[in-house]
Amino acid sequence: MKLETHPDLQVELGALRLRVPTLMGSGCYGSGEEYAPFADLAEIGAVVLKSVTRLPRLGNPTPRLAVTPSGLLNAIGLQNPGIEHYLAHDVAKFASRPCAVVGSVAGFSVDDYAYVTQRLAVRDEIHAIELNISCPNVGSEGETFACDANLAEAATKAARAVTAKPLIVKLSPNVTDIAAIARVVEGAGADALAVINTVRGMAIDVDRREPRLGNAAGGLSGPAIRPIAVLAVWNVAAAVRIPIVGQGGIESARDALEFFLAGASAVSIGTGNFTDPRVPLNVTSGLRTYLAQRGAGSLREIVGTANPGFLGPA
Amino acid sequence: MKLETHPDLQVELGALRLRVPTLMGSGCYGSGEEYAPFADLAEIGAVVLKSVTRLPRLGNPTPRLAVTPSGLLNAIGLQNPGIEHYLAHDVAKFASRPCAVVGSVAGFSVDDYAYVTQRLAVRDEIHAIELNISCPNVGSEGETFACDANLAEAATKAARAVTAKPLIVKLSPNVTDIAAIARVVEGAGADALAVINTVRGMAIDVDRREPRLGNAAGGLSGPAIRPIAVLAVWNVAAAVRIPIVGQGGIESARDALEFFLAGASAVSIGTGNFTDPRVPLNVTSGLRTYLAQRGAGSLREIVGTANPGFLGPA
Amino acid sequence: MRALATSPAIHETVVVDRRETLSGIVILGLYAPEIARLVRPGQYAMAVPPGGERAATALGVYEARDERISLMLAVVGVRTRELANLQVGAKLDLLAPLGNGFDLEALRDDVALVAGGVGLASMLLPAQHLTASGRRAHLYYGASTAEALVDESKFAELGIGVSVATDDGTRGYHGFVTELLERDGRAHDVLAACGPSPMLRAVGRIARLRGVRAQLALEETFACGVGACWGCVVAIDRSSPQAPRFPQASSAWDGHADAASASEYVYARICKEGPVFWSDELRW
Amino acid sequence: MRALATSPAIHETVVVDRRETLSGIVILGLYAPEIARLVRPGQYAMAVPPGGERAATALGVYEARDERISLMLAVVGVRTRELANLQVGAKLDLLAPLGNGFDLEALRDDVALVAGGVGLASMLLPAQHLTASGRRAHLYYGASTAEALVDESKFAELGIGVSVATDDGTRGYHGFVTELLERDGRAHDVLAACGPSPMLRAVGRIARLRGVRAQLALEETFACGVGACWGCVVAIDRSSPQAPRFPQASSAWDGHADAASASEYVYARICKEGPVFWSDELRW
Ligand SMILES: Cc1cc2nc3c(=O)[nH]c(=O)nc-3n(C[C@H](O)[C@H](O)[C@H](O)COP(=O)(O)OP(=O)(O)OC[C@H]3O[C@@H](n4cnc5c(N)ncnc54)[C@H](O)[C@@H]3O)c2cc1C
Ligand SMILES: Cc1cc2nc3c(=O)[nH]c(=O)nc-3n(C[C@H](O)[C@H](O)[C@H](O)COP(=O)(O)OP(=O)(O)OC[C@H]3O[C@@H](n4cnc5c(N)ncnc54)[C@H](O)[C@@H]3O)c2cc1C
Ligand SMILES: Cc1cc2nc3c(=O)[nH]c(=O)nc-3n(C[C@H](O)[C@H](O)[C@H](O)COP(=O)(O)O)c2cc1C
Ligand SMILES: Cc1cc2nc3c(=O)[nH]c(=O)nc-3n(C[C@H](O)[C@H](O)[C@H](O)COP(=O)(O)O)c2cc1C
Ligand code: FES
Ligand code: FES
Repeated sequence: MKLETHPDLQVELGALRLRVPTLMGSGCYGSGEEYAPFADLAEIGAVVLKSVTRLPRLGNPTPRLAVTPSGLLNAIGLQNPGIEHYLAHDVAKFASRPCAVVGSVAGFSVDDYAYVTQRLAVRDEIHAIELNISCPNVGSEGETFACDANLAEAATKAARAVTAKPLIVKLSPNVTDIAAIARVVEGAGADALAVINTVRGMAIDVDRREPRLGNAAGGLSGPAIRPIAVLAVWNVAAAVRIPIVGQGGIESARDALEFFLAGASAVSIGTGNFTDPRVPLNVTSGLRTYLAQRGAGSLREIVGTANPGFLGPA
Repeated sequence: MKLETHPDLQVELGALRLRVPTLMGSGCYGSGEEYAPFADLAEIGAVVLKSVTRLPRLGNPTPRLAVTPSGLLNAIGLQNPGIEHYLAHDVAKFASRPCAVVGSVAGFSVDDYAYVTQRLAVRDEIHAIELNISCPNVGSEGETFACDANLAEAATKAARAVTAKPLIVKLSPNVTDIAAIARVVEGAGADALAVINTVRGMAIDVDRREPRLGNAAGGLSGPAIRPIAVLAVWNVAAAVRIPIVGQGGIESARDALEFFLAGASAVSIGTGNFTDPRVPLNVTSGLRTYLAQRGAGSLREIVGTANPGFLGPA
Repeated sequence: MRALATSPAIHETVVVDRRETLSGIVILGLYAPEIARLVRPGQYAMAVPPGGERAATALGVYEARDERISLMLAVVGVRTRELANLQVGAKLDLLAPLGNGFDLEALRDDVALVAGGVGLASMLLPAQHLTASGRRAHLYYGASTAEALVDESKFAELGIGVSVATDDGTRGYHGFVTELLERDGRAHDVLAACGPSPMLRAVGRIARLRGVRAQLALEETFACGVGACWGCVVAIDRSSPQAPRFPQASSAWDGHADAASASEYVYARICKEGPVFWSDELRW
Repeated sequence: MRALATSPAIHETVVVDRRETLSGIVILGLYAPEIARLVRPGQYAMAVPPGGERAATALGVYEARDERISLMLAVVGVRTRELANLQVGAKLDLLAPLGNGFDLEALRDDVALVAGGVGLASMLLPAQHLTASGRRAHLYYGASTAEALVDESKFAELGIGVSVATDDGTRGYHGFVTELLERDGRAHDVLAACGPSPMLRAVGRIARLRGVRAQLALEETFACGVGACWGCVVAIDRSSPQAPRFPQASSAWDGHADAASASEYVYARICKEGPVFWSDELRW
């Protein structure tokens, strides 16, 4: 068995070791079982669960989705049953997943993040925590945690204090300087960064003369935002040493490679699953071919190699 | 002649009165003559000229363009002959344009903005000035004027001080809070705001393992960014009373209407011309039909009507 | 509706037939033996976009017979245009069959089938099933204009009566199909409908007034189509068997603060719990 | 090259013929009488994307005769795929004819035409022109593999000798077409080439070594195709007649500070000043 034909795709996000470097984006893959008829979950790295909050949330009014050129706008509004119901009814089922399971925590105060992280992280079914800090902070005029360095730091520190499990913090692109936020979050104890969450956007129905989403504004995802996401990874990779989970519009191995070459250690696929549930497997097989053709023994060898500023996971 | 079949499309941007509310985006329409074989310039509102700087600039190394999903990345790097050569050789020709002509000024210091604006604005061939403040300020670690409220204010004030001609300031979407910048720029004396310039982005050539653009990063334009631009207009329209020139991915009257309904008084078409030079005329004829079908006598009647927060030009 | 025991998968199909009507509706015939065998009336497919770069498109399975199925397409945006441009020989991958179709047992003796536009696509399989099991049905079918009325003959062939309406009066009743249904003397035990939301709401109102029940096949923008994204929801009675188990919750974005503010409804996924719902359980 | 007196416009054309080679190259025949009449060898067209949402695509005009032209397409990305999928009967709008073609007068007696891949598309009209005016020419034509070599016969019919090369040696010389050209004994007065940049650079080197000149038809990503965006540039000698008038300038993003730093080159637009340039004037 030649090494070149089986390049090593393993990746470590803090203590979270994944066989393959593909995570399924939070909110896009349910809890994994929804996609089980269409994709072999044993062949994906991890499913990031839909974000959960302290209290139950009905979610936003409808419509919650709008299709835009090469993109998708969504405003789901964190519909979820709240952490207690989740722990009591849902989490046990995740034990049977043949891939890693990353819990996603959302909140509206620093205390929310600490509380939900603590409650969720003690469960064995959950292998790592992703902090979705793109929610408005009710304490400061609705400012989003991810858009303010102090709030991002506080949420990260609060979560870090209550768990030793791998902690991924998900950054928002809707900021002037994402690298600055990344540095602060790294300093606050994050093990890895997810880059990027959706880009703020809106579509208007010109017949009804109102926004197409019930919530007016939403988050833009899909291939349309890929160039924005690649640059964000590029900039963050030159600012921090912790691993980056690149995401935004990945639909193929070539798309994923843009992120790896910019400095991501792993990638996440969200909207790509809505295009075709075979995207995650196409990505891993395409990565193997790419690496084999170049005689690379592992994915690690090429991470950040297009980015002169790449600092590299320590 | 029934009013409904000839709705009034006129718009005023400060003292700049346009028969139709379509401007051709800076850097995308040359000086107008390049598109004269393909579009009737008498049927467009204004051409915004390619940005000019104090000193001549060769522009960025190649490649300068990359196609992305429903988008275009560019990093032209302000190739231009500098204001003196421009005044001596180019400006006189603009007098023959059958539409309004807006000069675009770029700079790397507050002084640059003042100087170039002053030199250009005295010329009769130039009917208004657009301030492209998306350049890095060399005085402050390459920070972009449009991404810092103080710098944006200083550049606007400097330009305002040297001309009474209509002054449009073009904002960048690459900020945490575009409405806050808009407010400051309004206060500094701008007559109108152009919203938005391109979104920062990057594409990587995975075969050559380097960015596809010679300049590494570039600006994303085209339909991909339309939802980002519509939301930016929506937010700015709830923050200022001066008119807004909406732009980003407009290819049809329906696209343009999203901007008008969000609160833009006029629209600008850039990349849409690269798709089809007939886009500007399709936009105006589609607007007329839309208004006529709804019995609206003028475009003004529908501006901002989808946006409950719309303040409206004073 | 009740979950059906069909197991969905990704199927690679091929276009074997393509019809285009005067009004631009395209009917794609596909070689898809497994889907043809598995699909139940009211189920749908997600069509993987041949060019990538956008979410898959939800389409009702119109016909299913002899290893073939067909899809009926109205071009409304980029995704449906791309699909409508497919020619014979082109490949098309489908996630199918998806969703819970009509509750056919509950469609008892005399059924009013109500279709608006390409909502007709979800009505032929139920009609075949009803007539095959000896039940009576009548089709009320509305479209914008005469040209946009397609394939009524397929229903007539089944021995089903057809009444048509057009918005512009170019054929049949001049007005909405729901007005036609309202004015029509016939009494029906139950209604089954597919079409645009305003039409379905009207069908629900008519059912309430008549004291009968209606099964509505809803449409909404889908992203995943498999229940993963919670994007395609509709508000539904908390007590409905189709309602997701869910604790009382607040409805606002600032829901962190007032979970106590109970709501009578929850959001159910049209793609998963539906697409067919009993009208009297919807809170829309 | 010298500006030609053709006036470009937007032309509505229709696909009247479609050929697809084994290697996937598609040749679209179009009814386009005005373009057929106006186009000069080496000019190109910008194809308006039928589905919008992306910039137009630059394509050489391959054939032009009897009110028809043809385009030769290699599918490399979304835009070329969309165009290659067009079927007979489809409409296609073209901005044409664009650019300055080959300087045919300067292509004197014995011309080596060098084509790489679909660069061949820009070689047939020059070949026809040369033979029609009694000049000698020889085509050196390279492709990745035998299947990707298309339409050599059209050149042979003109009485032009053809030597081929394939990267994988499946036909003709095993290696690059420029190696074939180098090893070939024939002396030529002048070279004219179209193909990928590395090939064109090699042609330029060969010309320099042989002390002859070469006209290169360059390719680059285009956006406007009409000279408006300055996106498609190539560095060219300041003294070239094709160089835009331009004062001495700095090259860096911080060019505000050092306009004194003179440069020997300026950037010329491939779409406007080109696409054909003399190799000895390029600074790439
Ligand atoms: C279960 C189910 C079954 C279905 N079955 C069928 C079927 O059998 N046949 C069928 O044809 N369809 C069916 N549909 C509908 C079909 O899925 C949608 O029509 C399709 O997804 C639309 O995708 P699109 O990209 O073409 O249009 P989109 O771009 O998503 O546009 C959708 C709507 O938005 C409008 N729109 C787009 N842009 C704007 C704008 N700027 N301002 C205002 N409005 C705008 C369009 O006009 C259109 O009405 C079904 C849907 C569901 C959920
Ligand atoms: C004057 C002129 C004449 C021309 N004549 C012809 C002609 O006659 N026939 C013809 O077929 N072509 C011709 N071309 C080339 C043609 O215009 C281009 O091939 C076309 O524009 C490509 O567009 P696209 O959207 O299909 O590909 P794009 O998406 O623009 O891709 C272009 C290139 O980038 C590569 N690429 C895309 N994504 C990535 C990625 N993530 N990483 C690395 N690489 C990537 C593609 O593989 C491809 O090689 C001509 C060009 C010019 C300038
Ligand atoms: C429908 C939808 C729902 C999402 N919900 C969440 C969520 O609950 N929590 C979160 O952190 N990100 C959420 N996201 C963001 C994705 O996880 C992902 O970061 C983003 O969409 C960019 O990647 P993509 O283009 O591959 O989808 C959601 C995205 C979509 C499209
Ligand atoms: C090739 C290209 C060059 C541009 N050059 C300039 C410029 O010199 N000055 C400027 O203010 N904006 C410039 N822009 C931005 C456009 O004017 C416009 O604001 C932006 O592209 C968004 O609109 P669009 O999607 O319609 O193109 C440029 C855009 C493109 C695509
Ligand atoms: S479309 Fe995703 S849950 Fe229904
Ligand atoms: S492509 Fe725009 S100047 Fe050449």
